[in-house]
Amino acid sequence: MYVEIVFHGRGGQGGVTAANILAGAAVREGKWSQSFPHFGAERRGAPVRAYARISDKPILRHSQIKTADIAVVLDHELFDLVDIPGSVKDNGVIVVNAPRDFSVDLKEGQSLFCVNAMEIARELKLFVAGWPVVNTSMLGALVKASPVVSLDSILAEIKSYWPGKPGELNAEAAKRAYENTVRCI
Amino acid sequence: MPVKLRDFPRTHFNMPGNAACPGCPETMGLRYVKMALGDKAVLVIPAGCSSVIQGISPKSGINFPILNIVFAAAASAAAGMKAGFEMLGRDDVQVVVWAGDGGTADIGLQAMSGAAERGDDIIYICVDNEAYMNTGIQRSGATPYGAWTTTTWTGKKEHKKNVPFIMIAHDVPYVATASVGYPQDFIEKLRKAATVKGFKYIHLHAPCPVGWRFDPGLTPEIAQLAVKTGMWPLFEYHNGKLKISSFSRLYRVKEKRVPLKEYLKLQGRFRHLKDSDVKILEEYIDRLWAWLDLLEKAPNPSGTARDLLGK
Amino acid sequence: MSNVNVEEPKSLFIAPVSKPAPGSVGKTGTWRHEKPVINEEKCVKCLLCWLYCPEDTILRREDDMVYVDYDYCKGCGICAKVCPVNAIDMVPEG
Amino acid sequence: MLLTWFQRGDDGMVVKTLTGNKAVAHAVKAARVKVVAAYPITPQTTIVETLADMIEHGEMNAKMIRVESEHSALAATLGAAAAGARSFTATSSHGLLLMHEVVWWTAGARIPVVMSVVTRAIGPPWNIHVDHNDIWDQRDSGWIISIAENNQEVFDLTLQAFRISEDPRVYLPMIVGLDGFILSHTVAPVDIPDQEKIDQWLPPRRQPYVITPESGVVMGNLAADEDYYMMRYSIQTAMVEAKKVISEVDDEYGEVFGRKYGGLVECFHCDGSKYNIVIAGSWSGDAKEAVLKLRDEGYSVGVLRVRYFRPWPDEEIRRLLSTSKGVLFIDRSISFGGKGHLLTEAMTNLAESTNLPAVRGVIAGLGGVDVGADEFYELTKSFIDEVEENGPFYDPLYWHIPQVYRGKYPERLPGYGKFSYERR
Repeated sequence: MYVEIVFHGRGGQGGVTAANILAGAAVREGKWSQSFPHFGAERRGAPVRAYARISDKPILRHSQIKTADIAVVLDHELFDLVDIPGSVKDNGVIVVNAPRDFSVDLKEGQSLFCVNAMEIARELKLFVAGWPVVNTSMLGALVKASPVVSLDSILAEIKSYWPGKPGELNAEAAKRAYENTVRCI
Repeated sequence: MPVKLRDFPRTHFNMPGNAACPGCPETMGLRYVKMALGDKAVLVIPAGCSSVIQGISPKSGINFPILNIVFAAAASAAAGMKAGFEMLGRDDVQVVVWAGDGGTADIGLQAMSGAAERGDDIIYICVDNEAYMNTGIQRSGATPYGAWTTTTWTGKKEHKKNVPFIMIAHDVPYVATASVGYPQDFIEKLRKAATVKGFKYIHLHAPCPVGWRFDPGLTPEIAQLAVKTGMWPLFEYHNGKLKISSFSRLYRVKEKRVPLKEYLKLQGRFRHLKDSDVKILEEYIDRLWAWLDLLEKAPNPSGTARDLLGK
Repeated sequence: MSNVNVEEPKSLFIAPVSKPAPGSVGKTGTWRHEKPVINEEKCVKCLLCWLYCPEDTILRREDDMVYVDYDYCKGCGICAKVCPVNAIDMVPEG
Repeated sequence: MLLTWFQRGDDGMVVKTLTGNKAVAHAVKAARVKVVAAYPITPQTTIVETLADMIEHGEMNAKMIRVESEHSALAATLGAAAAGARSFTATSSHGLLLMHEVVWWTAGARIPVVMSVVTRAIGPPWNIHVDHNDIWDQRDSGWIISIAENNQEVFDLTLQAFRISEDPRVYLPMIVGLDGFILSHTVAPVDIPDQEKIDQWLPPRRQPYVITPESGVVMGNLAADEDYYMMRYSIQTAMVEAKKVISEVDDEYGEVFGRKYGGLVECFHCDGSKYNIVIAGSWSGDAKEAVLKLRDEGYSVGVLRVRYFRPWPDEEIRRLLSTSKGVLFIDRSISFGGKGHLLTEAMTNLAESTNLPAVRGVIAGLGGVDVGADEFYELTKSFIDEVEENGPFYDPLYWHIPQVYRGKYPERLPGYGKFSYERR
C-alpha cells in the first residue's frame, strides 16, 4: 500500500494541520507516513497545498508530489483558481467541501466525493478566529471516500492533537463528515 | 565605601612582563578590575590591544581567566558564559567584558545592545583609548573631533559617539564613566556594579601614549586633565538616577574647568588643531554637560519602570 | 553543583590555552631607557606609584616601602610623575 | 514492514510524528542541554520556537538566550560551553554565513558544542529552499559535519552529536545538517527512546578545560606560529580519531536503541555493485528508490550516502572508487569555478584507488529545485548505459537543468565536455 494525498486549501484553513493529523493517524496503525506543506511563501486566503504520504513500508522518497492519488479540497471555489483535477492521477479521487449539488469537470476516470463541511462547522459552532473550521471534517470525508486509515485512528489523532473540548468538537465534526460524505461524480 | 590602598594585599594584580606598551592605560585598568573584583571574575576579551597584551601562550600577562573571542561578539559570549555558570549553579562568578572602544562603539555595539536589552547579568567595561590602537591608530566611533589618526590624517571631522548615553537609553540598571586617572573612583564603581543584578556598563577613559602621541609617563595626568577640562565627565547612572561623580562635580561649572588647551597641547594627535577646532570641542563639552544636566534633573522614570518589571 | 567533567583529551591534543604568569613576552626590563630609582628617605609610602604602575612592577615591602621589579619594569616613568614628593628619579640606562 | 516499534509501547519508546525541526528539539531536550542560544531564520525557526516552548513550560531545564544575531548565537553558545554547560544552537544559510567567523573560533577553541544546520540556499536572490552550499561552506573550519536523510536520523544524529563531540578523543564541535523544508518542515514518524535509557547512554558532559575563576584558563591569546601550526595538526588528529568514535557510537547506538546507520557513510547495495551513486541528505531516499527500480531491471547499482562530510570518509570512498565501474556524484552545491563538493572531495581519494572508474558529477537541486526518484532513475540509467556503450569517461560538471529550462542550456559547460579515458 502506498498512497499520496494532496490537500488544497486557503492559507489559514488548516490544510497543513489536516495533513499532519492524517500522518499521525497512519502511524497509529503502524503505517509509515509523511506530511509536508508546499514549500512556498504563504499568505492568508491564498491557495495553498499540503501533502501526505502513507505506506505500509518505510518511505524513502522526500521529493514533491506532482500527481497524487487523492486530493482533499477544503473549499470548492478553489476549483476556479487551481487545476485540481490535474493535481491527481487519472484514476484519482477528489474529496471536496461543497454543497450537495456541486458539479465540476473532472478527468475521465476520476471520482468526486462531496460533503458540506461548512454546514457541519456551523452546526457545531466550530469557529476559530471567526473562520469555520473545515479541515478536521475533511479528514472524516477523506477516509469515507478512501479508507487510507480508519476513522477511529483519525478521531484518536484529533483528540490527542487538541486535548480536551476542542478535540472532542473536532472529532465530532470528522465523524459527522464521515457519515455525510457521498459520491457526487 | 572609600578605597584604602593599604588594605590591598601584596599580590600581583597584573602579570608583569606582558606585551603592553610602556605607560599603557589598559594594564592600569586591568589592575583596578582585579583590585575591585578579586578572584571571582572571568574576563571576555574581544580583539584589541588587550588580546595582544596577554602575550604569548602558554603564559598570559593578564591576571584573570579569559575567554578571548572574535571582535564583534564579546557581550554575547559573556552572556553565554553567565548563562552557563547559572545553569551549573555558579552564581558567584562575575563575567566581565573587557573591550576596547572599537569593540564597543563600533563592531561590538550590536551584541552589546542585545545583551543590555536582555538584561544579561554581566559587567561590560569599555576601555576607551579613542581609536583602533592595536591595528595602528585608526579612527573609531569613539575618536574625538579633531584627532589625528592614520585614517584621519587631517583630524577627525565628527564628534565622539557617546556610548554611555546609548547605554542609559537601554534602561540598564547601571551605567558609569570612569578614568584610569582616578583609580579609586573606578574601583568603587566596579564594586558597586558587582552588587547590581543585570547589565552593567562602565566606560573607562584610557589615554594611550602611543596613539595620542604623549610621553608614557603622562598617562594618569592626561586622564585627569580630560576630567578637569570637562571633556570626560565622571558620572554614575544607577537605577534611573544620574549622579555626577565627586571628581567631576567641580567642573559642572564652566568657569572652573581647566582650559581645554591644557589637555590638547600635551597630545601630538591634536597638535594641528586651529583655534576654531578648539572652539568646536569646547562647544561639544558644553553640550555634553547640558545633556548631563538634563539627565541629572530628570525625574526617575527608569527606576519606576524597572520596579514594575521586578528587576 | 556542577555536572561537567574536565577530562584529559585522549588524542594528541594541543589547545590554545594559557595560564596567567609573569613574563608572557619575556623580561620586559630590557625595553627600558630609563629606570626609576626610589629615594627611600623622601618616600612617604602613599602608594600612588604602586597604584598607578601599569605593569605591576612597583612592589610593596611589609612596611609598605616600595621597590621596583627591574626584571619587568618597562620604564614608562608614571611612578616618577605621580609621586607627590618627587621621591622617584628616572635615571638613564645603558 | 510495519512500524513495529510503535506497537512496542511498553518498553518506553514513544513514536511521535514530528517535523525534522521538532525532532532536533526533542533530541536537544533528551540530551539535557543546559544553554540554548539562537536567532530565528527560515527554515530553522521552529527549532528555536519549540525549544523556547519546552524551556518556558518547564519541560526542559535550560536557559535560552534570545540573541540578536547568529554571530552572537554561536558566541553565546561557545561562552556557555566554555563555562562547562552543554550548549546548542541552530541556524541556516545566511545565519550560518554571518556566524562563520565564530564557527572557526569555536573549533579552534576545542570546545564541544552542537549546532543544527537546516540547509538552505544563499542569496541573492532570496531563496529559502534546500541547498547544500551553506553547510559545505563550513567544511574547512574544524567542525565535524554530518547530514541526515530523514527525521529519525535527525533525532539520532543530534543525540549522537553530543556523545561524539564530547568524546575525549575528539573534543571538536559538531554540525548536524538537515535539509530545509524537506526534513525541517516534513512530519514523519520519529521514535524517541526512553529518557532513562538515553541518560544511561549519554555520559555527563566532558570537555578538555573550563574557563572558571578556579581554572585560571586563558583561551586564545597569541601563540607562536609553530604552536599555532601544531594546534592545527592536533585538530586533524582529532578528525582522524573522530572516524573511529563515529563508528563506535553508531554501533553502540544500534545495540542500545536498535538503529545503526553505518558510520561515516551508509552503504545501500553499494558493496559489489558495478555502479554507484554518491549523494548526501534527504534526497538520498529518492536515489535509493531509483536504485531499487534499476536493480529490479537487472542493473548492478547501489547508493553510497555520505553521512559525514567531515571527517571525510576517505576509506569508504577509496573502496568505492576501487570497486566500481562507474560512480555518479549528485551534488546539491557548487563551488563556483570548481565543481560539486562531493565530487571534489571524492576525487582526492582517486590516487589511493586501484581502479579508474567512470565518473560523472551532477549538479542538481540548487535552491530547492525538486529532483525525485524518477529523475534519479533517468540520470543513473543514462549514465550506466553511456559507460556500457562508450567506455569509461570523466564528466565532472553535468548540470541537471530544471525541467522548464531543459534543452535551452547546455548540460556540460564549455571546457567541461566529457573526457573519454581512451583518448588519454
